[in-house]
Amino acid sequence: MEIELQSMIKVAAYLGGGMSIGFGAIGAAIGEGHAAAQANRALSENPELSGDIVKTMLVGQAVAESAAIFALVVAILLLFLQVPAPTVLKAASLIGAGLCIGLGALGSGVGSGMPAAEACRGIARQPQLMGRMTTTMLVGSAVCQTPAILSMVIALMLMFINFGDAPVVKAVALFGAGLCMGLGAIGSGMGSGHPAGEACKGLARQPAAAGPLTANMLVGSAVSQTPAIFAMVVALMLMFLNFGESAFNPAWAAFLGAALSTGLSAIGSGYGCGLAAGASCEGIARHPRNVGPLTTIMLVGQAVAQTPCIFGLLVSFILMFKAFPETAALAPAMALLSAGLCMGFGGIGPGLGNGMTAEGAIRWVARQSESASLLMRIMLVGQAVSQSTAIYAMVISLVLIFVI
Amino acid sequence: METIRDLQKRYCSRAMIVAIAVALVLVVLGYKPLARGLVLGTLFSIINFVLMGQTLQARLAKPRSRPTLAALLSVLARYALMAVPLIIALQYEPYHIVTAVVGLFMVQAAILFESAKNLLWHRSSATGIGK
Amino acid sequence: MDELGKIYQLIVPVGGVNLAFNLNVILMTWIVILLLIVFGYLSARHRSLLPGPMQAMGELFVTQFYTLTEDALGEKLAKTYGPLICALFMFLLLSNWIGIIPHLSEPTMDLNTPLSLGLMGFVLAHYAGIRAKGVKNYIRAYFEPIFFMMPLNLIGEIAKVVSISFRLFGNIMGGSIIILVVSYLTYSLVLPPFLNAFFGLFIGTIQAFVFTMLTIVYIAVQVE
Amino acid sequence: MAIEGIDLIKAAAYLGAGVAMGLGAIGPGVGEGMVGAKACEAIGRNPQQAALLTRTMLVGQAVSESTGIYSLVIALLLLFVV
Repeated sequence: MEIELQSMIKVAAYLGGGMSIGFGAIGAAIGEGHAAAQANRALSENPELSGDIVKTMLVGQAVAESAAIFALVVAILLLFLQVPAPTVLKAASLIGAGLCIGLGALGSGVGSGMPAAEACRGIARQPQLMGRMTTTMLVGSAVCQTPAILSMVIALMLMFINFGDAPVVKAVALFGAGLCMGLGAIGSGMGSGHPAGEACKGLARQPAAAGPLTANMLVGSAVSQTPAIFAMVVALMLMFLNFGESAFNPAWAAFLGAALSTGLSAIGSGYGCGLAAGASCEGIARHPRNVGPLTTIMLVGQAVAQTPCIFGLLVSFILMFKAFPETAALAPAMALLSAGLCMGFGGIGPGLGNGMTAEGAIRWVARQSESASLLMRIMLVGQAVSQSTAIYAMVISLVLIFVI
Repeated sequence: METIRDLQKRYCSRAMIVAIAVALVLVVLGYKPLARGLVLGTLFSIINFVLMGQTLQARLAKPRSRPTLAALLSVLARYALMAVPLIIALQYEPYHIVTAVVGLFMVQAAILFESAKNLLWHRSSATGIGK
Repeated sequence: MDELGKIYQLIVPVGGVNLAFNLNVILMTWIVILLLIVFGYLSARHRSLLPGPMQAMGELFVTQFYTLTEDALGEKLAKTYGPLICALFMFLLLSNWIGIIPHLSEPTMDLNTPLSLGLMGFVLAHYAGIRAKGVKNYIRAYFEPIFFMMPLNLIGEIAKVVSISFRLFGNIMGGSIIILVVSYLTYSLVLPPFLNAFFGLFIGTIQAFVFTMLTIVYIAVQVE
Repeated sequence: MAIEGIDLIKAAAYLGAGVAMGLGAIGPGVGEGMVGAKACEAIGRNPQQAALLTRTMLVGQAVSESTGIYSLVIALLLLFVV
């Protein structure tokens, strides 16, 4: 048994390391590819500025890559980690750690490609703004890294904290913690690229609005990162709550379901919030006088777009805190897993849709600020209807948990 | 007008100077493995940054290349190189892993520090890498 | 963390069926109603052309929501439903806000409150629809566009009640659980004031507004 | 763990219900969001027609919502009938 566990740990560590660097590199590559494509367009528009454009892209990419370097560090640590006392718990948490930082770096890598891309195009249009543009781009992509940093914190905790000899079901909870944080960071990482990109684009259009643009970008991306923070809360609870008495059979499904519920639903909400924040940055660049109504409607739209994620969090909490009686049958466990899956997937669409509606409304508040209150009302009604599908998913989840 | 080479030189030398200064302090305080790890990490961070500039220019020169695939290849190749200091630090005692990781982010830190300085002091277009 | 699932119940046996009353929610609902009555009394006590602060606030609420109702329902129906809509919004707003005071909790945190308010809106909307269109046209609306869509139209109507009440419940409940969990994790030191402001005040206001707007819209859809 | 026929069927039905409702909610959620975005755009262009446009938006959303309701029905059937 001793040798088997040892080899299981090795397999888990290699698997985790592979996923970590694999997803991380893909994210960095997509972001960089997007930036390179836009830089090429910028070069064809304004070939004599090739030096400036390449410099901007180089600096932007260097910062955008940090998420992937986090993934690399974790991957190498996983590959060469010496585990003194191998347990099933450790194996599960190593896979979870790899998944966590890999997926987190994927989102941040894709997201931070956007400011780099828009900055390259912006410099081609307004070369004299290079200093200001670079600063905005760098701040934007640094903010985009936050979800990846949160993922790295969770991944390192999963790797180095000794969870002792808790019952085997804790292994599922640890794997779930990594999964939840990783999935939850994707949407926020990609989403916060939008405000950063739009801020760079807007700077080229309206350099005088630099102050409000940067402020709005920071607020917008901070709110877009709330779903990632929800995912971190669930991950921390899965890691540190004492699940001593829970029986293995339904509990493993409950933990996995709790992780999937918040993690998946955070993807839609995070990206949706990012769309809303991006539209608001674009609007401020068009009409800097409308900062007040634009920020208000952005915050309202983001708050509603986050609701599916809050539903996901609710289902996760119920799954974690409700005590389920032990059974030998498969059906009750499947019902709990299915509840999490249902709420998780069900939250993606409405989160995204609410973000799109908010994007549309915000874009037109910028052009027509006198009908701001009318647009806000229509936006709320439209979002409420599109949210009802998330609510159906929540109802099915609650039926699966409480009735079945 | 600063060329790309100058830009790379500026950030690299800043990162190296900071790393060596911190390393010297650490050596004086008696933490030799920490100092060695930091310098090793910074060295590879700089190599990565220089290589990134080279591949970028090569890729931008021919516009018909598929950007994402080319980026993936360049990322993977450079990361294989970046893994070297980490492996060295994990395998050999004289290099400390934590400072090697810190060293890997030295160039990024130099870039971000400059932009943070610009943002705080609002010296809008007079500074930055445009000069 | 233990208080998460605790409910203070009063169980009354009536003819073999045990009726369970959630005392906490009833108490909080009465507190909200009392506060609203006091507010109503204070704002309408000295009515004058130059409004005092209380009267100004009351007038603000009333005119805002009266205009909203008028936009959606037209002048005649707004006279009937305007006061109700306005009262609904003020009740929900105060219910969602009351949780930021320590030791008090939102009545909307319990599914029964939003569900009964949603049912009220549902019944009201269909009553208004029957009055406006007549029974025949009202029933015919269920067989559109094709006759076999009837069961799905029915489910769609019921789904409206479910979605309007679960939305409010999920948001308020989720927010209060997040505050509870975060204050437990950080020993009530760091985030709760900010979180209270966000979930209690901000989300509470938005959700109260959404609930009220949807009630108006549901009535308007039935009337047309 | 003894897994028998009926248990397996129940388990599959529950999983199916969750997946049906979960994946089924993505389409209408995004679709209704697009409708809402376009309606906001139209009202921004032409605020006088707000009432008509709101009605059109609600009808459009109700139609695209029906696929979500189909998933809900299927999920409920899987839960309670199978």
